Amino acid sequence: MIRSTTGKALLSIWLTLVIVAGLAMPMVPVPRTWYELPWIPGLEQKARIILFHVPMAWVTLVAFISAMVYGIQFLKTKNLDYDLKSVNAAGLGTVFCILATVTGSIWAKFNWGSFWNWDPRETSIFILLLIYGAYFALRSSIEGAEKRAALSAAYSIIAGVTAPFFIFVMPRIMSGLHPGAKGDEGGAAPVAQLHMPPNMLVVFFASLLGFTMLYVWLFSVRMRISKLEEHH
Amino acid sequence: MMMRSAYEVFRKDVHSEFRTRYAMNALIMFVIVALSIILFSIGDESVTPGVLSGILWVIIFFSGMSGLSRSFVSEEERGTVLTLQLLTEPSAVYAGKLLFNLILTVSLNLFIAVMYVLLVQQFVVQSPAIFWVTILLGSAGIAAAATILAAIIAKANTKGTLYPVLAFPIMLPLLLTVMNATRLATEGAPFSEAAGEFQVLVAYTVVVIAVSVILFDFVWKD
Amino acid sequence: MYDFLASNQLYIVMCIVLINWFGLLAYLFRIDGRLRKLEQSTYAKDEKA
Amino acid sequence: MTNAVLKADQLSKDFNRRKIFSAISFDAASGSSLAVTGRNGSGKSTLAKILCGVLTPTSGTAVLSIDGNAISPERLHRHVGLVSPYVQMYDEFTGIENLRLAISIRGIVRKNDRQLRDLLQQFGIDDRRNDDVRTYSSGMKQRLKYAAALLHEPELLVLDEPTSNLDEQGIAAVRDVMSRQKESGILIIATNDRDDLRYADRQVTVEGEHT
Repeated sequence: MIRSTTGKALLSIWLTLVIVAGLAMPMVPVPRTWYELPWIPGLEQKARIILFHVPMAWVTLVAFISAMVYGIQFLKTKNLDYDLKSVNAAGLGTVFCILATVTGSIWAKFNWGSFWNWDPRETSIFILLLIYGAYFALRSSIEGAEKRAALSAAYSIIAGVTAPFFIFVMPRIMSGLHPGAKGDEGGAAPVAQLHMPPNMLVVFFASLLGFTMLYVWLFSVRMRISKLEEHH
Repeated sequence: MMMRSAYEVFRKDVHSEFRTRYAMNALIMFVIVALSIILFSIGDESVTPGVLSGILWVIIFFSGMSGLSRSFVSEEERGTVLTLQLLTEPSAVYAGKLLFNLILTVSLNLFIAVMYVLLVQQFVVQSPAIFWVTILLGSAGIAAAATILAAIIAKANTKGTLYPVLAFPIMLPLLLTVMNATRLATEGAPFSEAAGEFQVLVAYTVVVIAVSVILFDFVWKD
Repeated sequence: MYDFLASNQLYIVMCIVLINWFGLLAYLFRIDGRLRKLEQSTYAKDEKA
Repeated sequence: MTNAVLKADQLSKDFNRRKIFSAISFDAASGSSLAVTGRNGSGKSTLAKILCGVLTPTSGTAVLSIDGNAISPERLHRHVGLVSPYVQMYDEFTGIENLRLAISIRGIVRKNDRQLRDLLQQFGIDDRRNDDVRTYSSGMKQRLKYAAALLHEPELLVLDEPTSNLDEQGIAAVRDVMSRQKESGILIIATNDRDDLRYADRQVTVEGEHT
């Protein structure tokens, strides 16, 4: 679908609309029409960040999981094409992970006063960044495409099964700052728990979908380049 | 049959360790050096129990990182991987190496913990039960994660530096949990308060071992 | 700068959109570079043939 | 004598996306021997490892069956012996300790010290049995590898470069092993040595593909 020119054009328009809507929909104390967003004290205009920051984190996670799934498929089939998919997913995931980290820390600066607070979600994105870093460090130190593919797939699987433990571990260690975390009942919580007004929710999901499709597009471009490189 | 073979692999590693003392001597020196640096830097200053619990696990993590890859790396370096492959099935090798690392980690960490409690006077364990259970369960988790990562790292070129890099994100949930449990122990919390931590540690160890058993075949065989 | 952004918060949102945009642009440049290398080596091969 | 059959079907192996060899098929039964020949780097050693089940082929299968039952990959090590430059003994243990180790880890046959010493005697290294392997010469290590490979009287014996590093006396011992193995089981020799080739009934040539 994303391969056709129409699909790409549609995606471009879609994402443009998301950006325009996300920036331009006015915020008023009591929304009356479909295009007005509520003004949440304490968050104010910053509430819009969710429309552009969360999709980055989401795509990071999608890329991480698909890199792992491709890794599993490689181990099952020994087909190096899956390894190629796995690296490319991980490479793209790293880009989105960096974007999520940077955008998140800017929000943190203006909402909580410092760029980095070690709250649960900041910590998890940092760990994903570490995992991606370790994954590529491992790959660059193994000779032999087949061995490299098998070992990096194994590593991504181990990372994939241990990372969810943060969900249980984090809340015990620290009280979070992130919207929706404990100790943050008022303020931003309604937005983070997706208790958004319906029109904002539509833009939010449109943004998630748009950036996911953008990921799919970039992934296919990268795959085509890698395939060509392989023939040289 | 498999268990018997695994035990024999373990016994071979123990004998080999006693012959060569590759890991043991270096590890004990590492612990002593690390502890003295910390004692020097603490001096007369007062440090919170939370920080001291963290430091304890930093020593444990890095001492593990300097010794636990040995059992696989030495097979790879000496070229005895093929020999071992011809002698027994992968699961027996994994189980034997896991047992070896488990015993090495538990004894090393007990040593570190005892030294730490004795030497760092500000570190007062008020709930010994929580503390020692944490050390044991934490060691098991570290050994589980370290074993499969050692099998991976043994095939890579830059073994020494890469090992902690790979291990850190994998072990972080474990480390955060044990640090928290250790802090509870210094605060004198009742045993039941650390039950959640212990559940996480047991679950982590079980999950890592289960995944390792499945993955080991792919890692071990070329 | 900080005070300006703190009082005009819509600009923070714009900053974040721009960061995403520049990040993706940088990525585009990188894969473009890889593609260029490929093209060059392909044409070099064609000339030899 | 057990009735073992080794069947290799369309074996191929890639390394680093390059084919080492492809489409190798043959079969061999107990009481026969087969030589694998080919230039240096053509993949003889790789094929030897695949036949022993310590390396997985990229495609194709190699199955050893005994009395009609196919042996599963995780049990293959009980029926296979390999002597290869890539097999190493444990340096920090003595010759006889290495053999004891192999027996206890494999765990299918028991042998007392008398039997182990006989085996070492057969390869002329009994007098050095209590010395660490690290003090052995390369020829002695090669002899020890033979002793280790024959411990469990394997149905399939694969010899990769069988006479490398050996003196005349050693070669004679190896010839003896070869003649006995091709009577009792399957013998595979990966070599280009003309004298070794005389012990093989048939030949398979591995053609390394160069791209």
